[in-house]
Amino acid sequence: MTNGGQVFLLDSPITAKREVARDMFVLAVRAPEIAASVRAGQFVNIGWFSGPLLRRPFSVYREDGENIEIILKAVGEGTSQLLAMKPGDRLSCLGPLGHGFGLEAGPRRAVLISGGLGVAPMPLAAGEATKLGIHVTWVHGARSSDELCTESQGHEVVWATDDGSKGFAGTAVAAAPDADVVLACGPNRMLAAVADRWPEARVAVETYMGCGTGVCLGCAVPLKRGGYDRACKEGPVYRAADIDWPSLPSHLPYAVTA
Amino acid sequence: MTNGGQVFLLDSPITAKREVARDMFVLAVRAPEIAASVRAGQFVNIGWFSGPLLRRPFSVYREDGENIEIILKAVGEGTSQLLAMKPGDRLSCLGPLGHGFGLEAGPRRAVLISGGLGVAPMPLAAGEATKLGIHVTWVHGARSSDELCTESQGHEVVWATDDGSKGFAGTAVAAAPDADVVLACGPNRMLAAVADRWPEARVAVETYMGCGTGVCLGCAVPLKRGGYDRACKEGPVYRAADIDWPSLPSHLPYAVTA
Amino acid sequence: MSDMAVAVGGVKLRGPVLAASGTFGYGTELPVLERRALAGMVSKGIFLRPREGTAPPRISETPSGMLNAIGLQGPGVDVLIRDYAPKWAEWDFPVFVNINGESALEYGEVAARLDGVPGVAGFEINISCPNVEQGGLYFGNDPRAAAAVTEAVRKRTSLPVWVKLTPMVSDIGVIARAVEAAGADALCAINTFVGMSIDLNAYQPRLSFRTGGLSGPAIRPLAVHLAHQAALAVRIPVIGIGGIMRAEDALEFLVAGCAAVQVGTATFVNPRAIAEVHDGIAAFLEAKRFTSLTDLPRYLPRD
Amino acid sequence: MSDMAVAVGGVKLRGPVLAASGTFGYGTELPVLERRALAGMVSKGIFLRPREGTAPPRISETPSGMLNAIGLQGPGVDVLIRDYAPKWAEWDFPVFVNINGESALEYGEVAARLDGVPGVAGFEINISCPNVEQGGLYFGNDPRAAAAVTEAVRKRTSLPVWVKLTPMVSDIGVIARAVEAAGADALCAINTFVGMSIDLNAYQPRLSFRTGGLSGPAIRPLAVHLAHQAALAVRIPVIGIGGIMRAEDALEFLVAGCAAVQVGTATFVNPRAIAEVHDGIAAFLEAKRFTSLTDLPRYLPRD
Ligand SMILES: Cc1cc2nc3c(=O)[nH]c(=O)nc-3n(C[C@H](O)[C@H](O)[C@H](O)COP(=O)(O)OP(=O)(O)OC[C@H]3O[C@@H](n4cnc5c(N)ncnc54)[C@H](O)[C@@H]3O)c2cc1C
Ligand SMILES: Cc1cc2nc3c(=O)[nH]c(=O)nc-3n(C[C@H](O)[C@H](O)[C@H](O)COP(=O)(O)OP(=O)(O)OC[C@H]3O[C@@H](n4cnc5c(N)ncnc54)[C@H](O)[C@@H]3O)c2cc1C
Ligand SMILES: Cc1cc2nc3c(=O)[nH]c(=O)nc-3n(C[C@H](O)[C@H](O)[C@H](O)COP(=O)(O)O)c2cc1C
Ligand SMILES: Cc1cc2nc3c(=O)[nH]c(=O)nc-3n(C[C@H](O)[C@H](O)[C@H](O)COP(=O)(O)O)c2cc1C
Ligand code: FES
Ligand code: FES
Repeated sequence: MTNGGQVFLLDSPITAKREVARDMFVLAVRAPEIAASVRAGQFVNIGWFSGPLLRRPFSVYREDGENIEIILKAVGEGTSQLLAMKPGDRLSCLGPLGHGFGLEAGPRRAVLISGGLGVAPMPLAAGEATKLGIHVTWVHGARSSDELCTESQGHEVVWATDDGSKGFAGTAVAAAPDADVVLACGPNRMLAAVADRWPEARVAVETYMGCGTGVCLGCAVPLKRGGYDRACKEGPVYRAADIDWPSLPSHLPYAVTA
Repeated sequence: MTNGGQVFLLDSPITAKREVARDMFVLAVRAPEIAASVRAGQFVNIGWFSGPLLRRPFSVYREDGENIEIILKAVGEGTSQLLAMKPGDRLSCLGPLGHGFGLEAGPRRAVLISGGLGVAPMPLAAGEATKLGIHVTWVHGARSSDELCTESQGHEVVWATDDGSKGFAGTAVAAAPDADVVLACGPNRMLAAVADRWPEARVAVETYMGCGTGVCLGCAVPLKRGGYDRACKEGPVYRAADIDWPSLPSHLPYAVTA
Repeated sequence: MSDMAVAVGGVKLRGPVLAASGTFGYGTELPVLERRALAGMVSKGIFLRPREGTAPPRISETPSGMLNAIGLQGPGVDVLIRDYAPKWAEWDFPVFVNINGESALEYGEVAARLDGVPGVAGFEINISCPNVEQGGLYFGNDPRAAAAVTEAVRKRTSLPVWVKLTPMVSDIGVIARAVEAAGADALCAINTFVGMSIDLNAYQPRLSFRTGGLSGPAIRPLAVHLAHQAALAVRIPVIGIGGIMRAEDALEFLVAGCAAVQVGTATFVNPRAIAEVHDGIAAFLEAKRFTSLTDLPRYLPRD
Repeated sequence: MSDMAVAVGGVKLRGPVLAASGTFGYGTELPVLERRALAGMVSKGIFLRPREGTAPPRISETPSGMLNAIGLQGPGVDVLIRDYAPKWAEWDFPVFVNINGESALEYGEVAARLDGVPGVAGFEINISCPNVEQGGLYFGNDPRAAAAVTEAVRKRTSLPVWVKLTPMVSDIGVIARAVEAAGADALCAINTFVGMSIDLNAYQPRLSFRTGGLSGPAIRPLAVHLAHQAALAVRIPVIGIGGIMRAEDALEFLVAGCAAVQVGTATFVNPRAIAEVHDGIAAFLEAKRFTSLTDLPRYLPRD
């Protein structure tokens, strides 16, 4: 997959900010080294001056060779502070971290399933898949149309909303067709449903993280075979069937509001 | 004096910022209620979102009926954060607090002596004295001319620099003439020298403050008659002869860099 | 509006949020205060006789906290009775006096003098004082000494007696049970933790007293744990204290098993902190559709 | 350049800044690390046998701190010897193994297995473990139990033995003296404080283990005080730990009487923290014109 690559610690100015759905924003930061090496599903761990003690992990949403983007909502102290910042303000970016989706040539059709902020790793995934000649169907769900980030990529795009206000009325999982490869990101509860239907799906899970670098063992992901993996090192992308879903906390704020 | 007046807790936007000497800045914040009632020598206790735990006390430097100004240098965490802020950012201002110089009609000549950032309460003092028909000589000292804030007021202004790069070569205390009333603000060490020469001088002292409102007893000022006063309530202006100078800490950062 | 009243250790309070000792003076100092939300206050710690307190510097800021070494500066019991109690008698919330002594006898004596004085609603015994009789060790560290002080006060008053625990113990449950058995009506958990901070210019502690008590949000997770342990150990109510800045912080203590809370350092930062904490708890109860604070779920697994 | 070398508890270190146990893994994980400044590391706490650790959530952020309940997850001594020790043997700084057990015997057994293994420079005994033989109370709270563990390890190895103290005691000096007498070469002060944080949606603790250890800048003033008390109590060196983020923080511990320091949580925030602390201490010594770290004034009034 994508581990073992070089990790960078960069002092990155915010270069742009845009709203992509109600209360949902994309921040761009200058981080050329990370932009050049990041793979879909990897994350950056972000800290800032007079911020909270711990860094905050964010999937890389997009990159343009010079900047990387992250997508977020204000759900707590850290995200609120981040969204109060302006272009020019500086963030400390550590990354790219973790194993990504690890896409390789071979499969013919990929389905990307995302719920809410689970959209985060999908633009990179759609891009990588397309480059590998894989046909991409991206199914993206949210509670309602105004919460749906409609920046999209891929050969086919399917929208799903819980309230039916846009596209399919129901969850992204219910709206998704079958495919050779299924990639998913969203609330852990949604990922558990993905695991039921596609045990071989590659899912990006969410955990609390202390370090993001593999040393604290705080990001424990319970495994079906027993014991725990580190989401920041062995994850955050897992084979859906490998996770002991009932033991994985599903109430994280990102997940809940996703 | 000026105690017993009403105190306000205001959410105040920064309205302006200017550099008045090397690394020394004046911040203006909108605080009409405080501007309307503040007396020379009183202070405001300032806090802000994601700032340090405790508020920071600042003398009111000037007011224009709508805004109040404070003058500061980055000497520690709080002042560094304050000076990183921009117009539009909001501060929580609690004030006016403490007893001011308590100028009243009567004396003919006043000498205002300030060292470094001890300039802070003097513009208001000069203004009040002038209105009361008192002749004002303001003697202001600093280490060197580039550290000297030359915004001045009063009938006569005397500059003093330790290195002689502007005005009198020596301390402000040495440069000061005698007068009916002496007001002084600056490093506690300087104030001790003022007390030696003019026991009746009114001096604004500096202490660490926990609350600024009289409840924590953290701002203890040792008195000649024994025991302690609260700088935030009975002070910060004292009759010079009342203070037990050797017991008053003189190493506070503001004082040291003043 | 949900019912915010609570009954704590012999008194009925109009709400769950009190002002902590040493952070609210004698209730007369604070500007811009909103008294309507104040369920009660605990006055600055008092000794029998006047005390000057320690030399400055007395406070020092730390990450999310502050150290203080005020040295229990105060005018002594007689001045308290003369100058403050008459004011307290006019207020619509109860005032508890935080009492201190260098011996169990002295604690008892302070209580006896204040017993029956109009304006004094009850006592909070501060057992974080050094026990001069037993070589300066703290009353609060030793279950027998803590019980002895409690009994000494209990014998001299019929007013409610609360005991304020120190966190500097290896098992707070032991002390909690000892003072409960000795007649305490409620426990207050906790007082400050001893800390030190060094001035790198002077190569010595920043505080003239060398050490100081750490308060503020930094200690909150420790305080929640200790208040919870105390609540598990006894049947009398526990009042939670330590680092409460917002309603959510107070709710952590309440869910952890406390009957009420005290707000300390937050008042320095925001003189309206108590009102905001009170209003925030009320809003939380409304949002969760609890008709009364007593309906709030408590996490008290006695296993 | 000032001389930064220190001699601590049986070893000569190239500088005063070590990596704390549980915050540096086995030394192989961290990216963007600068090893040149690392005086040594203490590996993640190990038991005789593999341990799964606790269920998530395992960590929770608090004001200027974090709670953790990892549950000493680890592969056990045999895997440590097979997979990590050979790597350590190649490094230019010493690796200490943080050892744990449920009985004094088990601690001794872990030390015996590791004694003489190339790559293992010495031991740090973690006495914050529950003493299963004596009903789950912590070894670190009881001077006899702490001494028993120290002796058990001392008997089974000739490598340096450091003992890491818990802060959850009423008098750290008593424990410090007990383990010094039992043969410890140095003390490490301190481990985390027990804390709790409540999830207001679930009405239960945020951590699955209920409580966790508090680390980070929040505890620094408490840690400086306890390390200072330990240094006053014993003649062996004390290694200060707790909330060190910057060089100034480390210097507080050094002035307070510590011979060296360990950096923990800061590494999570900044993988280069140890190098920055090291360089900052060196810069401080230069600025103050001390030719060696041993010239730094210490505040250790033994009165
Ligand atoms: C691999 C990974 C990728 C992520 N990608 C994104 C993304 O692209 N967009 C996005 O909005 N969010 C993402 N998150 C979640 C994001 O880190 C959290 O939204 C954020 O940490 C919440 O922080 P807060 O300070 O606003 O909330 P707070 O509630 O203030 O956080 C308090 C504490 O909880 C921790 N915490 C809270 N929620 C989470 C969480 N969900 N995950 C990890 N730690 C948490 C924080 O680190 C902090 O320690 C990702 C998380 C992980 C693990
Ligand atoms: C009545 C009064 C009026 C003041 N007026 C001014 C002014 O007009 N301009 C100005 O620049 N400064 C003034 N000061 C000092 C100003 O409050 C300090 O410069 C400031 O607190 C330093 O804060 P910091 O966060 O930058 O430093 P830090 O070193 O980060 O502060 C750390 C801690 O020390 C306390 N502290 C540090 N220095 C002081 C200090 N000198 N006084 C009180 N507390 C301190 C802080 O409150 C905080 O608790 C005044 C102080 C007082 C008491
Ligand atoms: C400046 C100051 C003075 C205090 N004085 C007393 C006191 O006299 N008696 C007492 O029992 N507790 C005293 N305390 C402790 C507080 O009542 C409270 O227990 C502690 O500060 C923790 O709460 P907090 O974090 O909300 O401040 C004092 C605390 C501070 C900060
Ligand atoms: C996630 C985590 C895991 C830890 N694991 C151990 C451990 O296995 N053994 C041990 O003795 N201390 C352990 N500690 C305690 C640290 O070594 C250190 O004593 C403590 O965190 C205080 O230092 P700090 O504030 O610099 O982190 C751990 C701390 C953290 C945060
Ligand atoms: S977040 Fe620390 S090991 Fe994964
Ligand atoms: S600063 Fe609190 S009493 Fe003066």
